Order: sequence, then structure tokens, then C-alpha cells
Amino acid sequence: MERTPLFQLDHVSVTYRRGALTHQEVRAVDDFSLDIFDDETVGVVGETGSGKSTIAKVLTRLENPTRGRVFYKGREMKSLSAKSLFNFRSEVQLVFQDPYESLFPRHNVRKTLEVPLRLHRGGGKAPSDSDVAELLDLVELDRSILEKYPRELSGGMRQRLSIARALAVHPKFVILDEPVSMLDMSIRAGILNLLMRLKKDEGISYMYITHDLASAKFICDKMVIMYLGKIIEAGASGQVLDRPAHPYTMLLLDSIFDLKRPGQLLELPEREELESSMSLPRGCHFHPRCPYATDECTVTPPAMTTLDGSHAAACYHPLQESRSGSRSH
Amino acid sequence: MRGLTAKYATRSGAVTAVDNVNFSIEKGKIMGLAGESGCGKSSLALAMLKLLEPPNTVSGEVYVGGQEVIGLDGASLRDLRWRKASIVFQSAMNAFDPVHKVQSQMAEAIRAHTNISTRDLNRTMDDLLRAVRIDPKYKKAYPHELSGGMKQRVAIAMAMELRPQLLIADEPTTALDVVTQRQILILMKRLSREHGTSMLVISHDLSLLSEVCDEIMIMYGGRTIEIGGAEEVVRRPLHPYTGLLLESIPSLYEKRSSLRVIKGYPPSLASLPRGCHFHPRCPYATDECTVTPPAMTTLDGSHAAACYHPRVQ
Amino acid sequence: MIKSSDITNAFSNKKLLSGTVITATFVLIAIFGPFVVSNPVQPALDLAYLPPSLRFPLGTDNWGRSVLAELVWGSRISLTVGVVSATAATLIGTLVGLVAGYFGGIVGEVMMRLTDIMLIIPPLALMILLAVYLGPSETTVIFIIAITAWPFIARTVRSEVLTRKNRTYVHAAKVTGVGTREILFSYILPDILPVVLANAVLTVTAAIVAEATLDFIGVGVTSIVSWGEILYWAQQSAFYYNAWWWILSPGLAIGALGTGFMMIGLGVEEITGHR
Amino acid sequence: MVNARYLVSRAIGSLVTFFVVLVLNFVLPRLLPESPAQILASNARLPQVVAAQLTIKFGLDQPVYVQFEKYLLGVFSWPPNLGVSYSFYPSSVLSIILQRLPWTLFLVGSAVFVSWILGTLLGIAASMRSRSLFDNSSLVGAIVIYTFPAFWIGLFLLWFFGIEFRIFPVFGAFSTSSTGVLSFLSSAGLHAVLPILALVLANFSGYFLLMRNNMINVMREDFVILERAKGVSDFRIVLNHIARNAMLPVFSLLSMNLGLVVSGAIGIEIVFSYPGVGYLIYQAVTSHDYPLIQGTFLVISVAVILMNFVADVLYGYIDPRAKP
Repeated sequence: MERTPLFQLDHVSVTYRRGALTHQEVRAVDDFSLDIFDDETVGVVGETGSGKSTIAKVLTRLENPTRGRVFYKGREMKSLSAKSLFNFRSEVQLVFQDPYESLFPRHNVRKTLEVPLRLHRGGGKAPSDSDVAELLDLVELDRSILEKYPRELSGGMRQRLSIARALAVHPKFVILDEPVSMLDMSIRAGILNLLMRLKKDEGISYMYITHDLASAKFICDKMVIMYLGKIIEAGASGQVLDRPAHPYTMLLLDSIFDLKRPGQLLELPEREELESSMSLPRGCHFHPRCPYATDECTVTPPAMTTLDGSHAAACYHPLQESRSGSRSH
Repeated sequence: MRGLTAKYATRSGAVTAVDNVNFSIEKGKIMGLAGESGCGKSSLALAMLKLLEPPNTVSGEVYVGGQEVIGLDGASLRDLRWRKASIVFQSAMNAFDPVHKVQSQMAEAIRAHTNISTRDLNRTMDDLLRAVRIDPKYKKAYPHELSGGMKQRVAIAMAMELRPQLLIADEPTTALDVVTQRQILILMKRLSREHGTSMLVISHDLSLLSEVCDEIMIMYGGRTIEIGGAEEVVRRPLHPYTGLLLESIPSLYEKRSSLRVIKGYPPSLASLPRGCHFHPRCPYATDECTVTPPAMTTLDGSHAAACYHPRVQ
Repeated sequence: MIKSSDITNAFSNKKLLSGTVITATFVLIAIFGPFVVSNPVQPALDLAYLPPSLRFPLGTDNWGRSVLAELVWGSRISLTVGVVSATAATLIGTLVGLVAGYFGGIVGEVMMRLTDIMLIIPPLALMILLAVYLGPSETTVIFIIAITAWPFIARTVRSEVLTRKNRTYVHAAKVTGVGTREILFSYILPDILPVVLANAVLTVTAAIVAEATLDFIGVGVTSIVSWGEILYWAQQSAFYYNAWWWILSPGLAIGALGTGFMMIGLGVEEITGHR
Repeated sequence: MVNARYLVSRAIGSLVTFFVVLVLNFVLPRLLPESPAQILASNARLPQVVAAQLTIKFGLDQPVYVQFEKYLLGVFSWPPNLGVSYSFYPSSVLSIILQRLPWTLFLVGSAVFVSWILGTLLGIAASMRSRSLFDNSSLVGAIVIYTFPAFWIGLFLLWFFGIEFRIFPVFGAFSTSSTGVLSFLSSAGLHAVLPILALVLANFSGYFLLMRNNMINVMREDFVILERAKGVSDFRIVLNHIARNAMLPVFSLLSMNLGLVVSGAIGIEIVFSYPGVGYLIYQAVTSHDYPLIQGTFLVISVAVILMNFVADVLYGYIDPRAKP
């Protein structure tokens, strides 16, 4: 029997108008289709400007798609009533990238956590101190910081507080938008471990948005690779990382600096700089940088094609062999 | 560089951002400087060219090709800057004046240091841009018309235009895509090889530095805590901080269910712990660590660390 | 963000302190002065054009009235018109700015355009046109100044709202389920309140000058003696009698009161870290 | 090149503003409980019969839309018909205004220019020595001057330089006894010194305060540190980079302030009996010359709208980021 996905994105596009004077259109997300189930953690991997943060905004209804539809538990998100939207907010939460920007500077730790507790658990009544303290325990923060303001906390503590705020409503699904990319190296591991523990102990599923494939591998079961607003490859983490099918995924993997990588070499084929991401190339967005591009790539964008079970890629010339073996296509 | 110290004047007294740092870079070599935010690595870059303005103070000695920098002033300092040592900033976005074209910003330093004809100047600029893989037609563009990667390439071209002996690059690729990042670092390495330029590359990303650099220096709380050849530092770290940090970074090439964690949070320069700055977070800390800061001790050839309990393997 | 440390700061801030002292002095004069100095309505022609003396510290005008007494009574008008019109302008401007800044759509767009249009029309010319057709009265003057001053506040508030409505913490509040009204009034408004306050106080300065200018041109309040009106009459004949005191003191009074309010505004901006 | 779309959107904005001014100008007199003709008549102390005649003469007995049509036709005919002045009867409102307009433009134009230059230079100088005695005293001075009404500054200058020391003429725009072009020009120049000085004093502080603030902000930008690292001279960094960037918002203020300055000239023109549009408004107000009041409002507004449009377009050339 078919399961109803938690989220269903159906040909979603989001277009921004940039520049008050020029009214230039920028397509952040382009024809994006994806089913997300509530028992799996999916990673959305892409570089700056690939549109991955826009997906987070669309899924939390901070933004509406310009075209296409988004379904939550089979109901279209655009048509959610105020009450169902409120219920939705108690089930799906978002943790932002920037721990310095995402906490309201006027609210201290107690107040920050009291807001979601009051709205979703207390029915408008002030929540008890023990509820707040429990949340702090959950994210391994000391109870002594209760009266502190965000500016008195370090980046790592702030991000833990953000996670606690998201957990306050007992969500089933949490979208993590680059939760550790702005943190110091020495505290990232602590946050990643915490996220893994919560996944296991609290039964929360994540959408983990990142540009860091290594941490995505650590957290995620499934992976979606984005390039300039489009999904170009999707599949189980192991499949995507071991047998990348899209040349972009391969380039990305080759470019990453990794301490434990065998036989490192710095060299990479030199290509001309992209003119500008403001004007998207026709056909496959990646073709100007792709070593395997042929004429057909410059005309029509390739559709997602299933390669092996859940592994799919949008490429006319998918790479076939595993990464450890010899590369060919 | 000997005993370089930089202090910031703040409302609550002087804050020491760079505390008695010593190192040297050989001709044509690349030194990597790693550290977390607020460890003083950017201040070090500014201090080396005496770019910190009063009331902030810089003391110590910095030699570039035999010439001391910190004691210089006025015209002689201006003359040394860019000709002997140049700098590339973290965010190329803000490192360009938004109202001037790329070419006039490139030409400015050349004009300030040499008497060059307009024709030669134009040719030089075209060559420089080609060297960093940018179409020379972009010299007529304004900075906001370039992408982040292009701006960083132009910034590097600009830093190389007087063939300096030293190039300081402060997080040169942090804001860029992974692919662009690697391309730019390849470019820098090539330029360093071709022109014998020494480089100081500052980054928080140890894996990046381990690939790009010949030597690596680690800073923590304004002090150097470890320095040595890139391979040695990454493969056989001496200081517990370096070791733990390397173990805490997730890798694509191994499967782990949990990561090694360094407890606590990095200190702020305004309130540093006594003794070894790392002792509150260090699993090996003993009483002596909390009192006197350990001195840099050479343990293995050129590999040195400031720790009472180095992890010699 | 107003904290107790801000209040301590406020008193160590020279601008705010001196501004408060100046303004408070004028407020005290406006409230209690008229009980000390009698209303200068009675003309006494034999005392006309007297230079400053012990009896008339600021001299007399062409009707032999004490300029000091006129100033004291006139301070009520300047203060009332300044404060009331600036308050009205601030309320209108803040509301329009909030709505225009936070809500997109037709309502926001229309309000934005309306503000832009009002900003271009030369304010004093508009004030005169309105004054001519609405007739001289205190209420008219207040209305006119408020009508021409609100767009400046609206523009400031709008740009402040625009920089805040897409701040991550506002998005975070939305995701948490915080309602629009709470976001506007608990997350955005408190943050821009210092800016609003500073601008409101600066508007008082502008309003005091505007009131005086309208009186000076002859389209302002005529029933009661105001500072601008003293200057209106002074400019007709003071120079023939070399009665410099008649011109000097009202101008200084306007400038001093204006400076007082302006100092408060700049001080507020300074301690709250805006600008 | 400035984008055509940008030009069009600015032009449409200006046209809409012009239309609002037109409507305001038409509606205001008609919003009153009494008919304009009655007000005209009562103010002109004319018998009731005259009011009735005026009503018919000005077409005020006709439906509002017919009146509006006539009004628009008048404004858009060539030369525009803005009615006939009462106080300068039978001169047309337009001809009187056109006669006065050059004087105001000369006065305001030079005052804007001088205060902009002065404020900018002082702002640069003060920011260079931030928190010094010079900086602090010029700050306080600018704030204090800013709070005085322009017309009072005019009165003060008139008394000091014109009456006490008799250095400059204080009445009108030129000496009627001047013969020949040169003597006319020098007399016009002398007559303009005090009004321009008063306007400059009243207006330069805005530019000064903004320029000083911007300079201090731009100084903290990364590119300034890079310029210093390049070994570029301090003089060049300050002028070519810091001041150049700090100037951009000042230019926006310049266009914003045009409206204020034109209005501000009203008080100054009254003080010096300077025969510009501002003084004309005063004359119109004191003689209850309603067609003239409305005409001047219209013309001043159009002038300001036009200047704003020009400033907006120029801004597109000055700030490269404003271009597409």
C-alpha cells in the first residue's frame, strides 16, 4: 500500500524579484519535486545560491511557491486554515543557520522558551519553570543561564537554545538549515551528536540542509543534491556518495577537503568562471561546467531518471562506476 | 616575525588579540594559520602590515625580506606595503570600493608605487586578470557586477600585481562554493610556485590548510599553541586541542555513530583563562596548566607545541 | 531595547541631559510663567520701543508691551503646537509606516506611494495653501503641521520595519506560531520605538519652527500672541526704531527650545545605538 | 546607461505626484462650507451682488466635474491658463509668476549649491578629527543653527550687516538706479548676498551632519583598510574613496531637501522683500489674491517635482549600483 508522504513537493518553483530598479527575476528554486516521509532523515545538499534555504522557507510556509504545490499530510499547504496552520506549527519546526540572528535579542532564555510553550502547550497560560528547565536539560544547556540574554551566550549555546525552542512544541519533523555552518569547529561535533541523540531518543525526523557532505553523511539516511535551484541527484546516502551519477556530484566530492581522504591531490580541471548566477544557463544548468556535456545538454534540461532503486539523477550522461573504482561514463 | 603582540583598546581596557607570536615563512612556501573565531588570527594579519589604527597598539618585530615593518611610519611604511607584502581579505564583497571600476582599483596600487605608462598599465592589468582566469573585459565592470568567486580572483590578481615577497590571505575562500574554493586555492598555490611568493593563508578549516600549506600554525586565545609541517600537525598533532579538533570533524571516508566532542566553548579574548588558555576544556589538564602558560617547545624537528602534556606518539 | 543601564547612560549622555534641562525650563515657564507675568494685552503707547531695562528686561514693542511677558505667554502656544502636532504626526506616521512596511499587497503599496508623494510636495507651500483655506486658528495650525510632517516619520518607520520584518528572529517567531499582531507589537515596534521617539522629538523642533514661520508669514494664529507673531509685527517696524531686542529675543527663544528638543532626540539616538 | 525602465518608473511617479497636486489645488478651495466666491467677496469687502457675479464669472455655479474639466483644460493649454490675479489685475497669474521665478531659482539654486559644498567640506574636515574640539564645536554649532527659523536668521543678518553696518543692501533684488548690464549684475549680486547667506546658514547643517556621519561609517569599511594596505596615500583614500562613498546619501538628501529649500526661501524673501515666488505668495496671502496663491503653489510644486526627477535620474549615474 502507498504511504502518504509527510510532505509532497509538486513541481515547486520560487522566483524572486531582485533590485528595486531593475525588476530582474531570479529563480531560486526551479521545478522541484520531492516526497518526504516522516520516518527518514533527508539531507538537502547544495552550495550557496542553490536554493536549499528557500526549500526550508517553503516547507514552513514562510514563503509560498510562485508555481507548483506543496502538500502536508495530503493537504495543500496554501489552503491551510489559521487553525490548521497553527497545528502544523506544532508538528513541523525549523532551526536556522545563524544563531546570532535567529534569537530575539529582547527575550532572555526563559522568555525565548516560554513563547512556544505558552502557545502550544499551556493554551495561552504561562508555562511552569520545570518545563523550561527540562528543555534546557534536553539540549545539554546549564539551567543557570535561564535569565541570560542571547548576547551573553556563545554561538554554540545560542544554537542549542534555538534547538530547544524548536523542540518545545514536541515536533515530529524538524528542518535544520545549516545548523552548524556558522559555529566554531570545536563545538560542531557536540551539536551534531546532540541532533543524532534527539533523532534516536525523541523519534524526530529531520530535513538536514547543508553544503557539507561529510556532516550530511553523518546525519542523513537519504540525500538530495541541488544545483542552481534544481534537484540533480537523489538517493540513499551511501548510493549517492559511493556511486555518484551526476558529474556535478562528482565534482563536488572531488573538491571537498577531507582530512581522512586517501591520496589527496589538490589538482582539479580548470574551467572558466561562471559568468553570473543571475542568468541561468539554458538546458541543464550545469552544462557550462560539465566535462561530459553534449549538444542535447544545452537545449532541454534532463529529467530525473531512476538508476537503481531510489537512486535517481537528472543527467543525459550519468556516471556508472563506483567512486572507489575507475571513473567512466 | 618576533614577539608580535597586538592589543585592542576597548571600553573595558586593553584586550590582547595577538600575544607574543613568533614564526617565519621561507621563500615560496605557504604557511597555514588555523584557529577559531576570536582566536586573534585576523588581528595577526592586520598587525603584520601595521594596519591596526591607534588607539590599538602593535609591538614586536616583523621582517619582510629583511625589512622591519613595525618600526616604519608614513611614506616608508606606505612604500613597503603592497610592494613587499600584500593582503587578501576574507570577504572580497567588502574589500572593493563599490563606486570605482575594477580597473581603477587595480591601477591604484601600481600607480602609487611605480611610474608606468597608461599603455603598460593596461597590459599589466590584462595579464594579471588572465593569470587568475578572468576575461580582461571585466576590468571595466563595477565590483557589484562580479560574482563572489570572480571578486576573490580579482583580489588575488591585485595582491600579486607588484610581485610581493609575502601575500597574506585572511580566509580567502570562506564565503565561496566548495568547487570555486578549490579552484582559487589551486590558483594561489600556482602563483606562489611561479613567482616564489611566500604566503600566509588564514583559515578555520584544518583540512583545507593540510592540503594547501607546507607548514601549519594553530592559534588559540591569541597565542600560538602548535606549529610544524602540515603533514606532521595533521597526522601527529602534539597539542590536545589540535588532536581533539581533528577527531571531532566528520569525514566522508569513515562511518561513525558519534563524534569526538571537545567540551565547553572557545574563550573570548576579553576574558581568557589563566595559565594555558585551553585548560578548562582540556581532558589532560593538571594543576600546573592553570597557573603558568606553557612555552613553545620543539619536540620533533621543526614541530613545536605549547603544552605541558604533549601527545607524543 | 530599553534597559536600566540605558537610563543610567541617559544621565551620563550630555546631549540628552542638556536637552532635558533646556526643555524642562521652557515647560516650567509655560506652565507657571503666566501666573507671574501678567498678560500683555494692554497697549501703552507711551512705553513703546523701550530698550531692555529693569522694568522691561527684554524691552517693549511698538504698543509698549513687555516683550518678556509676550514671550512667556507665547511659550504656551509654541510648546502646545509643537508637541501636539508632532505627537499627531508621529502617531499617523508610525501607523502608516508599520502597515506600509510590514504588509505587502495593495494596502501597503498604496500607503508607500502616498507617503512618497507627500514627501515631494513642498511642505511650507502646502502649509500656506491649507492655512489660507482653513482659516487661522490654533487647531488649524496643529492640523497643518501634522499633515505635512507625518510622511517623514512614515518613511523612517517604514524603512526600519523593512529591515526588521525579514530578520531571522521574526521568521523564527512565525514558525513558532506567534501571531501577526504579536509580531508587530512585541517584536518589531519595541525595537523601533527609540527611532520613533527620536524622530518625534526632532519633529517637535521642526513644528516649533513651522508654527513660527506660519505666524511670521501672517497665516497662523492671530488671536493669541505667539513667538512667530511677535516677529511678524517686529519685522514691520522694529528696524526703523532700531529695536533689536524685539527681534532678537523671540528668535533666541525659538532656537533654544528647538535645540532643547533636538538634543533630546540626538541623545536618544545615541544611547540606543541607532544611527 | 541608466535603465529606461527606471526612467519611466520615476517619470510616472513624478506625474502621479503632479496629478495629486493638481487635485489638491482644485479641491481645497471647494471643501469649504462657504463657496469660494463668497469668501472672495467677503475678503475683498465687496457687496453680496458681486459675489454672485463672481460665482458666475468663475463658473462656480456649474457642476464640480465641469469645473474640474475647465480647470484641467486651463492648466494643460499652452500657455497654461492659471487665471487672473486680483491684486495685479489684469495681469495673468502665470505672467506674474514667470516674472518672479528666475529670482527664486537664482536665490535657491546658489544657496543649495553653496550649502551643499560647505556642508560637505565641513563634514569631511570634522570627520577627519572626530571627537576633537573642532569636531565637537562645529557639531554643536550646526545643531543650534539648524533649530533657528530661516527667516529669523535673515532678520538677524539684515539688522547686523544691513542696518548696523550698512555693508549690504537689504531691500529687493537690484538697485533701480543701476544702468547697463554690468552695474545691474553687480547690484543683483550684492542684493543676493544676505538672502543667500541666510539660506546657506539655515541649510548647510543638514549636509554637514549627514556627511560627517557617513564619513565616519565608511571609514570603518573593509575596503578602506585594503586601500591602506595597498600603500595608497591618505589624502587619496579620504577624497577618492571615503568621501566619494559618503557623498551618495548626501546626494539623496539634496534631492529630498529641494522642497524644503524652496519653501524656506519664502521666509527669507519676505525679510529681504526679494521679488521671488516666495515673496509673491506673501503678497498674495496678505491681499487675499486666491488665484495667485493657487497658481504659485502649483508652480512651486511643479518646480520641485521636476528638480526631484532630475536628481533621481542623476543619482542613477552617480551610484553605479543604482544601474541595472
